[in-house]
Amino acid sequence: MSIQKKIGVYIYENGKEGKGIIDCRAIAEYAKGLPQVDRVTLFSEPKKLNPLVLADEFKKAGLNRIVIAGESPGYFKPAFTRAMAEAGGDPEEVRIASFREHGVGLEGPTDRAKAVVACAVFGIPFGLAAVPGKVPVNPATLVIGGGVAGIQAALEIADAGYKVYLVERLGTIGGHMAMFDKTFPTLDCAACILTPKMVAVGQHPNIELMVLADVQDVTGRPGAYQVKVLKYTGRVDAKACVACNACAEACPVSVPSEFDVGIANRKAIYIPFPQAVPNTYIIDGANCTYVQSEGKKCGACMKKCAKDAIHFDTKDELVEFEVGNIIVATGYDTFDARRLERYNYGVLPNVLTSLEFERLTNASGPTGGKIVVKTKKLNKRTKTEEWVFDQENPKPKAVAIIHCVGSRDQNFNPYCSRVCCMYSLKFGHLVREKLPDAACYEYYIDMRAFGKGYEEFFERIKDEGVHVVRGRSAKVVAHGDRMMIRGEDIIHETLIELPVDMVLLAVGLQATADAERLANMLGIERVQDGWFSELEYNVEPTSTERGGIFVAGVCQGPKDIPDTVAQAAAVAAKVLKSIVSGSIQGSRHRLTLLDIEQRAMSLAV
Amino acid sequence: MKECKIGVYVCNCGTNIAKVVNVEEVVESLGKMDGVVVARSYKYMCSNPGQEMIVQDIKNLGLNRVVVAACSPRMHEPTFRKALENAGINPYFLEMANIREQCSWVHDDAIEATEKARVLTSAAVRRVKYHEPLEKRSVPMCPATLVLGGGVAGLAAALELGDAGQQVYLVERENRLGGNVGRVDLTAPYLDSARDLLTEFITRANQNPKITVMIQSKLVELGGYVGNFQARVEDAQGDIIELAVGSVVVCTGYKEFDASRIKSLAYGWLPNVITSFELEGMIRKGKILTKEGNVPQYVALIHCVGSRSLEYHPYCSRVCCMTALKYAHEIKSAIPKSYVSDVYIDMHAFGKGCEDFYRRSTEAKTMFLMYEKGHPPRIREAGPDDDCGMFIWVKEQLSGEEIEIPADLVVLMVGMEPREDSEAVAHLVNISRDKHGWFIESHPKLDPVATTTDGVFIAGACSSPKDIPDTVAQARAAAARILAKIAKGEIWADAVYAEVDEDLCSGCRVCNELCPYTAVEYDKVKKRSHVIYAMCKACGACVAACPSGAIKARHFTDQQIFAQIEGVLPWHSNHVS
Amino acid sequence: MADKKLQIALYWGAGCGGCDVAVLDTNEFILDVAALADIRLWPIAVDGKYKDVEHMQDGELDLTLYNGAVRNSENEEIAKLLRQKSKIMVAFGSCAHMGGIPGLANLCKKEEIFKTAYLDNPSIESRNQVVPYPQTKVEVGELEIPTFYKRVYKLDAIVPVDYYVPGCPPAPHQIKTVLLAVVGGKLPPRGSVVGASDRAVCDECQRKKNEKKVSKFYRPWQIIQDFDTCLMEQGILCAGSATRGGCGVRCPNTGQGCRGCYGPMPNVKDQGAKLLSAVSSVIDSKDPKEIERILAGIPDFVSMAYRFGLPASMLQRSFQQ
Amino acid sequence: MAFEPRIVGFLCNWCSYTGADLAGTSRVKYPFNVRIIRVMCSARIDPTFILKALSDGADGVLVCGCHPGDCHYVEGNYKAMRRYALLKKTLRSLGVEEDRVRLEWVSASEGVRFGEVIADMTEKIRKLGPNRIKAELILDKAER
Amino acid sequence: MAVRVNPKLIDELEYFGAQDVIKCYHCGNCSATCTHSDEVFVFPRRSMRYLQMGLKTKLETSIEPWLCYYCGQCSEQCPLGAEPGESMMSLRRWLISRYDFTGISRKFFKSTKLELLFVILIALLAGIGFLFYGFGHGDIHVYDGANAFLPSHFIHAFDLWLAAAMFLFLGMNIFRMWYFIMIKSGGVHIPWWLYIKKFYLLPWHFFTQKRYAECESKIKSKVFMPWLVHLGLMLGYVIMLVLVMIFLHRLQSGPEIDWSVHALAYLATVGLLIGTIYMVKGRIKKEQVQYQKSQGSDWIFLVLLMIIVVTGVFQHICHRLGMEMIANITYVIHLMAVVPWLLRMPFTKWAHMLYRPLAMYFAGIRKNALVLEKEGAPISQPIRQAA
Repeated sequence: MSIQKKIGVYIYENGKEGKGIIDCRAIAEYAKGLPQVDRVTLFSEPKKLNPLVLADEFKKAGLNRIVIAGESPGYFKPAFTRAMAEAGGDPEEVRIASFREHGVGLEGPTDRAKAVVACAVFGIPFGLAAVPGKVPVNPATLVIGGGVAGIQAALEIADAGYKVYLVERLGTIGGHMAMFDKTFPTLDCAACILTPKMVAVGQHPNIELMVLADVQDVTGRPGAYQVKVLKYTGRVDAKACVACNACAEACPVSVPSEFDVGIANRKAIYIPFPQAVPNTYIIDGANCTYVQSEGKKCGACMKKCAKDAIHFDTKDELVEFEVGNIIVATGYDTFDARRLERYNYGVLPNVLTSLEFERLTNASGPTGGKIVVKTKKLNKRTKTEEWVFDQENPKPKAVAIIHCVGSRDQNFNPYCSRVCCMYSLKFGHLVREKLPDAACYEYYIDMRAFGKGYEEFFERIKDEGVHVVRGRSAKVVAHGDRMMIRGEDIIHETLIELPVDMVLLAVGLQATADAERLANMLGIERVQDGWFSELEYNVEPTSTERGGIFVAGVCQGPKDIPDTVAQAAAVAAKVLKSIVSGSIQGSRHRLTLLDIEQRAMSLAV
Repeated sequence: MKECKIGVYVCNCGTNIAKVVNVEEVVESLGKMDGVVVARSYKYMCSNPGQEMIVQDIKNLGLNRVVVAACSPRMHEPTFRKALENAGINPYFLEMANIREQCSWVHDDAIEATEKARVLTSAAVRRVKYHEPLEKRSVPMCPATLVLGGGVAGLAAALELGDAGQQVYLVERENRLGGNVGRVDLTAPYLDSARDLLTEFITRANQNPKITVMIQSKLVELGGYVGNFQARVEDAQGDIIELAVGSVVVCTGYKEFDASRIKSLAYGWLPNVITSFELEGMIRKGKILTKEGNVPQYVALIHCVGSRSLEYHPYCSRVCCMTALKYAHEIKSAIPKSYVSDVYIDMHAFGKGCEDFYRRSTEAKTMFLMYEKGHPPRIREAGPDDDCGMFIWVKEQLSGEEIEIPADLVVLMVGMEPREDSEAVAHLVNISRDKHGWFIESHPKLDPVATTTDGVFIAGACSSPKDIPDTVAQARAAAARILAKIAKGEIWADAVYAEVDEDLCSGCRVCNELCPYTAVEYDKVKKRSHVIYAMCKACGACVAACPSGAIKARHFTDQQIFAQIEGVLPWHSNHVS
Repeated sequence: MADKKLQIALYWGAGCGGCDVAVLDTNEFILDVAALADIRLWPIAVDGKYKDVEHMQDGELDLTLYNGAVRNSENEEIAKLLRQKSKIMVAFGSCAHMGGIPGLANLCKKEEIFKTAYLDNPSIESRNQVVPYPQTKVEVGELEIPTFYKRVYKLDAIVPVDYYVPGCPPAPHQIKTVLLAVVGGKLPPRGSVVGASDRAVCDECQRKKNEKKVSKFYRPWQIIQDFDTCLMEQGILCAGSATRGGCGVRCPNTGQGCRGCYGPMPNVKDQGAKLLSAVSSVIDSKDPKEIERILAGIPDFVSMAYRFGLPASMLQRSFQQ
Repeated sequence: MAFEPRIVGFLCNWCSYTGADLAGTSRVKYPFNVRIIRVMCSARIDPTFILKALSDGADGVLVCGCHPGDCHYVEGNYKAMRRYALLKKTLRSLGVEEDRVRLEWVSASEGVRFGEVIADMTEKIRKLGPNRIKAELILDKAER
Repeated sequence: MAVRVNPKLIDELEYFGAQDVIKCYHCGNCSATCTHSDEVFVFPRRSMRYLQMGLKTKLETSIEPWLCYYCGQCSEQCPLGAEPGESMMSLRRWLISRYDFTGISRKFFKSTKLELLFVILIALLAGIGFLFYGFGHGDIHVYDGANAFLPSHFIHAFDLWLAAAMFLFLGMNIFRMWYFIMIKSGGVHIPWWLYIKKFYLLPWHFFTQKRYAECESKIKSKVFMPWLVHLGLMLGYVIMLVLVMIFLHRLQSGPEIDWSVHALAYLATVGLLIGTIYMVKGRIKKEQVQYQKSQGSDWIFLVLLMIIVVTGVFQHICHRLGMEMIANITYVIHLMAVVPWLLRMPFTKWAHMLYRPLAMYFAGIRKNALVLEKEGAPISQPIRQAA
């Protein structure tokens, strides 16, 4: 250091400290003890930060380096930078010590905060000083979640020649993407691009695929995690089953299909969808008469099976193994549209969520891809009237698509779900393509067509005759046989009430129901919105505080397929790096204040 | 040649094919063709049971040729090849007829579409008779990697590989690492320090013994092929350094749009109209001032300059909205008495934490004004009596009013565009560019970092605008591919390539110059040419050109194509006039 | 076979007769031929009538060397007759092999040919309005001359051919090879091209070959050529690369580009198309206009590419309306 | 029965075939008269193929490659362009109508344009009438 | 002609309660939710937009804020907590200050202290005045008749003067309101006869407050719904005003009850009492959106009203019971509240009692004028139909 530093530390107290999570006063005391620190100031009202007053302060005290510490001190930095400039100092010497960025809030938050401040005082990026030591790594990897992110990550690693355990909660891999009809903006068929990958996973010698399985427990350290996985039995011998469908035909139980999000039924013994991987039938114990009656009733499938592949006596199995890295790719749930009463989802039969529409318009869906409205049909078995999709049903004459359902709303999910605009445009295209006579209206707030080719897609959809209406519609009500949708067309300065036959709700994405359990089990953080936290927003978007545990895809935050795939591959890079180099970085939160402080000091000299 | 036993499989593709093409009719007609042992249809040939059907037929009926009439071979050729392999026959005994993308999806008339499907499939049957068993061959993989561009993407890729213990050459044109992020102070939406981020990356790169950083250097030539590239890099002294690398990651980034191209925005004419990068510089210096040296009272930010425009770039530059929100915050925070207006089209606050940042910005009383795409704002100088320097005219969309916004300083959020040298780089490393000049990935969804040239990857904003987290993810994705290849130690070259029949070659040397990959080598002693298979990409330019017919394009032989031509042209009686 | 003399016939179809002369080019070998064989038909040299041939038994002839293309009904009739009587039918010379120079007539219509030959030809009487008709009624009855076909055929378009001896004309050594092979009973597989190489002319050509880039085409007389360098590289069209060798590089050695009389390479279906492909491949330009300009240096490419092989090509003739 | 032209399309794998696939995935409707043969690059298209198609009765031959500058194999399309220039001259000498053989640049993103090219070409050839080559050659034989 | 946006206006509006309007990102939900929003008058979003942009002229000439009855549905459904209802409320406050040419209103809204000071000052002045008069002309032990402490003729005359002052201010304000809405805003030509044709709207809306009833989409109590309570309060007030202005001497006479006026007065009192209690309760409990944000001005209004009602009732009872001195003292207190309350009226939110029906009247005229202008064509096209 050429000139002697005179450092001023400004710590922002935002009330969170008061609850005892971070003790700002202790940090201030600590900062005072750091070399060359001239003064430490606590402040709590950022609105009152006046650069000119600060400049006076700097000038008087002769400060030539400023450290601003706090939750997100970057917010105050411009004021300090200006103050430094006004005081005639070097604005580059204004440094920030961000508690949020560097994961303060975990174990020993005050110590971590101190370390962050120390690094900023020494002028060393925290990431350089806080490097955990390396530990040996087990080359096997656990991937939790078999959606496109999990598939991609598993394939990348397995293709390099290393063992991957892929654990999927449902009976097939594929995740949400397998349910989609088309993908924006190229409109290629989702199944067409995903199924080869699914098949590749199913056939890969390095991938051990566990469907109907649940990670029960994870213990150990980075590089050597002991994993317990509970494999639920499907009660069908995969090797013997030839997928002849005789069992499903025989099964008398009919329940809503998960894959068709309830718009079609499946049997209690079923295959999730025709291209499922593994392509094996499953008995859903909760709905199977035989299982529920403990073998006293039914058993029709067992009798029909020519290959004796059905074994009701198989038990769930707990398997244990060790892995070096864990990739969390658990994806998302969609927003429950029932929570937004004004759209009458669940009340009006032809108000559909996006996933329901995906299945409806999908050639493998209940209507063979025809877009029709639901009509009332008598269910002969239960003698009740049900609203059902049927190929013969009339086609809608007008379809409304409402964006941002549950997203960008303080009352529900405040964040943007990132994909809805584009998939809604895709719906618009599908409606216009399949029903050229039908009118299609998109009610949106901001059209977020930000990716490669998206904006062009938006233009194309408009050219195809989809009406885009800026303004989120307020309500959907019954209107004779049809529905009435009321909204404001902001650009054309008018209120519009339109009779429509089908309303599609572009429901947002939200963290899965078991994300919390998973986070606790793995010891990783979640942000306020429920998504898993990344280690650093910019440069470590896929790592977590715990070494060897990574997040990929939507479980980290909403994203589209290309971004998910890129992230999944990025995680694979992290994993491969550790395997190829034979060691993995341990957990950052095992570092002590002293470790970081000393390292920062040595780097500063 | 062994007798041909052909199996024909026609896919319904759900209803994608079957709703237009009468699949059963095609099956029936094909079943009668010479050499066809079995013809079947199935709902989804690509599904496991569909593939299993083929496998079983091969095993049970002794098929030695398979024709699948389904979707585009670009989609499922690998799938069915794999099935053939599983059944124990050479995967190249497969031919696909594309009766979906080129038939059922583009035609409505069931009769004509069925006829076309039949003809296409029968042509495939004729062709498949001439198929030959082909084997893949491997070449060694050089574990070193060349990374072009020392921005965030290049650094992330280099660090990932370097930390894994692999040699990396990081080549940067400028005299410093960091690229465009090096000009940035804080990053949206959490206002983390971009400088700290870069310092960390650059320090780690410089300290890593496996990473050779070459600044003020550029790639001048790239020869060789995947796993075995020879790169010639010109360094700062003008010396040429030869590097042997196995992979190349292109991270050449972007450049900002030249705002002076849009006359109505008066950039370069009115002194206080500046670009976002100029403002970034002011913020870093702590001096947000007009050219006259005054502290501005009114600051306006104009979004989508050069982006989402019909005249300039139709695409969205993806990061400017958040950057603008960041500036709004920064200006307000540095000059608490200022009023910030933000003139936008749609607010693209789509990332994690971004909507929240947008909300914060509204709460800080940034005035958001929306203009219509295609009707950009106009800037004019204010009169002497006005309390501001300029006015921005906008047809405001949310109020429907034509308004004028007072401004002392106007910041143009310039979009991203490909660098001037992107065409040259594309040629050097042999990758394609889209109509805007961005590099094209091999598949936008499933392979966003690979290119059509094996061993050459793209990452970051050189393929399309993106923010730092997405850039870093892409850079690491490229590193993952490379690490996987390095872990295997060898590369399997495609079985499809050109080969010279030396008994027919007269050494006329017409072919040598034609090969873009210099894969056709002339042996001066033998006076014959031959093809280096690992370098050959099977384009067939030499094959078509060889006047002696001495070069054979494996899997695309003259015979095969002739058979296909004959197949697609059955002689109708009604055709003769 | 030694006890029985070889029975041979030579016929001159639509051609210049050069092939017949070429037989004589074998010099003293012709004496061996005479010793080895009975020449049963050779209109140019030996007296023999078609009637005699008609009276032969099928397969009585061991070998027929048919030169010239098939242009009229007489050519066809004799070709069929000789085929019937011969054990081995050889298409002798470029015309029989591929149509040859007469085949270029396929670029024109019969009427145009007649007009040129009988009406507009400066060497004939200017008022001549007569063109040949197959049948002419005269007082004594009907006169008949062979019908002039609409176009020229190569021999194997009319009758099955066993072997091909290419060349315009075939080199003497080829003739020897054929005859000796027949005599010796060491016949190559049917359908073979006999007496030629499997490689192109370039293989034998001693000129030095480099990678090719041509930005202007020249006729041989337009530049002073370098005799050590490949003609094509100098911009002189040479069919050598697309033509079977075996001729001894006769033309290129004299400074002319190979004319392609030996026909296409074994794997090639259309010699002209291949030459087209090769020639256009070496053009050094990416600008369509520039390319046009360069190509303008080739005044009549079709006659060059199909100089000897138009009837044997894919399209066989012109389809000008 | 109305004359329906039959067009053989030689498409390069990377741009034009993908473009044709895109026409499919975007459900662009175009006349069914084209039958596509995939080659890796337009430079693979040997003039022989075109002659073969014409002599086998194709009413039209379409050659499609990437736009100049976009070739997956760097400059394959330029090679095709040069060959096409000379082939055009040759075909003219052989009396084949101009519109029967056509070279078009169709990129992977031009699904719609691909459809338009096909529609346009089909219409032009429909006006031109059937390709007489094969018929004439048969007639030649019969007349002889 | 382009209008200049004014980023500073929002700062001013904050004093009137528009703190949250800045959060709005214009999803349009509020306008579509609002039952009163129609083809011509689309609100509250557009008004909020003008507010955000500081389009002062647009705002002061706009009628929409008066068409809102603050049922709170928009605020409940607002995804950002931008409080559209409160924004409209604050706009009404601001408009009152704009209509008031004296500038007093603006000062009141900007400073509750100032208003309070004013109220206290007036009350004290009134108190002193009344005491001075009372002691000068009568006996504190006499409430009614000759020698009464505050004889009804005096109060009556005072009332009339007060009313005249009040109506002078109000009249000026109403004129300004008319000028802003009907003239300054421009846009459509309004034939004079429309003023006559649509005049019925004024009493209709004044006495029924029909539009308030339309707001009730979610009724929690069948009796204590805001509309009914509000109507009761308003009618009670009007009846009381009429009684005081015209039948004051009969009101004050006693101690026997003169049912011809007192019956009405009791009814009015009940309405006033229930309304006041309901509102005070609402503002304390803050269950309903519209009562969640109270300004000082609102409280002053309620407290004064409370005092007036309670003292009114109390002095009435005392008078009837013969406790005339206490009745007189209470009466003075009562009047001390009444005077500032009445004088304050043209400058505070309370004036909406008149502005609202006027706004409905003007709105009716404008709508009709628009119809005329478009010659019977529907006022707005539903949406561009598919081509």
